[in-house]
Amino acid sequence: MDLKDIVEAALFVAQKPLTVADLQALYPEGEQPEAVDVRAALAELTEEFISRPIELKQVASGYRFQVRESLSPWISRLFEERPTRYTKAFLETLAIIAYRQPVTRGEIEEIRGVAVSTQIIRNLLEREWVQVVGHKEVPGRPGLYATTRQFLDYFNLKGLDELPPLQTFIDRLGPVADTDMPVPVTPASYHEPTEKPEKPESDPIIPPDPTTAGTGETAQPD
Amino acid sequence: MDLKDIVEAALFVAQKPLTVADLQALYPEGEQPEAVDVRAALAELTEEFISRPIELKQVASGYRFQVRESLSPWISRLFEERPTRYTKAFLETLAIIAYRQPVTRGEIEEIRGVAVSTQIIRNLLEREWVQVVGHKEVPGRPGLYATTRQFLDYFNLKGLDELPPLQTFIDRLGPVADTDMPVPVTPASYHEPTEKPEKPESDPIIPPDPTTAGTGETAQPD
Amino acid sequence: MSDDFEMVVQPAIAMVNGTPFTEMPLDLYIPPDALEVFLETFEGPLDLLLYLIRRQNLDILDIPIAAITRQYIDYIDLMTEMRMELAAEYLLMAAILAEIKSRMLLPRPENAEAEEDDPRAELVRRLQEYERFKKAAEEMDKLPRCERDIFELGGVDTSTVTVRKVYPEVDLEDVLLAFTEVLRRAERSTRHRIVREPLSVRERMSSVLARLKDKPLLAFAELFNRREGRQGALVSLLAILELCKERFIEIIQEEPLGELYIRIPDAAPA
Repeated sequence: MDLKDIVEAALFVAQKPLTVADLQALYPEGEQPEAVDVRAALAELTEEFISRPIELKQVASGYRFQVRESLSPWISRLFEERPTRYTKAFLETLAIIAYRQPVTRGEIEEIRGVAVSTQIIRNLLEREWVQVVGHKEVPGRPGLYATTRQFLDYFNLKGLDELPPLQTFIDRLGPVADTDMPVPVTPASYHEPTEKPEKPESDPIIPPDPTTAGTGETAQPD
Repeated sequence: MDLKDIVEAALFVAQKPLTVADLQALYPEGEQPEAVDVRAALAELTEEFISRPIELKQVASGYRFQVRESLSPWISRLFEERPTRYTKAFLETLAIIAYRQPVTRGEIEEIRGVAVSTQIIRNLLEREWVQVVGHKEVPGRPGLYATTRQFLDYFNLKGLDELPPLQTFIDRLGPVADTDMPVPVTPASYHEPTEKPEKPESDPIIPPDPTTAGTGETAQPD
Repeated sequence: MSDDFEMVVQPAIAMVNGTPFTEMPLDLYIPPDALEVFLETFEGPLDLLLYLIRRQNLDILDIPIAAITRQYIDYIDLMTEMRMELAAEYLLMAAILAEIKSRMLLPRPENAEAEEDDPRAELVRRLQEYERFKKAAEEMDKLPRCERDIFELGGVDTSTVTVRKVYPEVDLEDVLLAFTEVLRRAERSTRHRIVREPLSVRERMSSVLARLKDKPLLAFAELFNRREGRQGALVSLLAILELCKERFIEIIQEEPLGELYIRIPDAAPA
């Protein structure tokens, strides 16, 4: 049986993304194909489906077939329920965890200026978009939240570096904005290797100040 | 957007077979394609997938994609669960049924001194090592469990009498058998030599019997 | 300065006491009736301040702090019936603004270092930080996502696939060890009666019962197999007697000297 056919069938059947290792494991031990051959089959399949309404896509936790975005107006009619709309509070909390992870609830509240409801945290944990990756060694040992592969899969991303870059638009406060905001680091350790989100091309808040430019001074806000 | 593409995507996404009417309903009212066109699209798709590992099939309740049967050996591995080890409770229950059959659940519980979970009984029945051979004519008519031919086959026994006789165990218990576990005599013919589960370093409650001494009946340190 | 970040304001935000509430307030003063609406519209005091900065060109460095603070304090009574927790955060913001104002009024030494002590700097930093994530959340909401823009496959049927169930491997030795353990426990607790019957009898008991499942009435003679010889006959007889004793079966004879049958007893004796 052709490796490509087996890979194709498995990806169609699995209800979740499959890794190269998952695909190798379709064969009995001792007969498993090389990873490089599985990758070649995946590349070939991607090519073969290029003109079809479904595409082979690599997301954070592996490869999956998915319907092309352009078909969503029709396909969404298959489902009675409207897709969930997330509240601003939910999305802001998620965004802070995604860009600033690992982060405590207190730190999220500090940034948002309001309390984060327990319900939001619970929803994020239940959806498995967010997990507790450790505890901060401060009194109370608050949990440190980070995003998961499922989060990336849901948003069709391979890694955190595919998130839109952080940017800011406050400009008229320039004269007082004398401390350079550090560009948040998005630690890659919880996911596939990723890089930092790109720093916005021109960070308009920061006035070109000859005294601080080039010093690389980054004030850690917490 | 091409009707065929929409039909294809919908069939891949839907969790059940779709009828021609279902497929027409993907379009807003007034824009729905004719049934004959949907059928033509389905025919075309069937053709296009003819050489792929999945096929478009018409079943009683509509159309659906399904995996070709020939791929079953590989695809089935996606669904296999990794076997876990059986618990001690499971093995004890099995042993009691083997030696004391036909036996009711209540009797097993009496011998073990603890309740027997329904899950264990279910697993034994599912594995077809145990069957219900009748019911005890007492209130509740409890099922009488006995081992099966499959049980004997699995352990490579011709009959139950090839199991070590009960007497062996009783003798090994000895009068003061309340500290260490005796090593049961397990004639090598019943099984491949394998690692034994850990046992106490110093076990021999069994008085050194000159007739068996030196015949391999030595406590092996693991 | 760009307008691309303008907040979307619906024609009527809410009805307050029957009057459409169409305009966001022009300053930090919030009409008491609209307070609840406000608390729900904005994600907090930082969000509100950002809005005012954008919308009203409000110079946060020159807010009429005294008036605002007075208005906020007036809310305290009203807020007890509302979401006190959230309202408290707005009050805190008012306090921060008041503090900034008061510090701004103090004379400041005219040297460069003092710039870092600008009381507004911290607030501005927080506003910038918040805005980054507010914007990021909006961007994230626009990302194509499952269930809305992209759909995972759910429809490929697998009924043709037969799943082989994988069972754990067991050593006979483990079963025997388990049995020893059972016996040891039984010995230790009560003087449990351990019957020393040959296993072949127990096995035969099982098989007799199994046969009765298929055929409810068995002739006594059917239970003996000539080929098993004497030994076999004895095992069968012992099995039948044991089954009878334990009331698993009953032996019946329809007429004197007639053929013996065994069957499952009709009903459970009380």
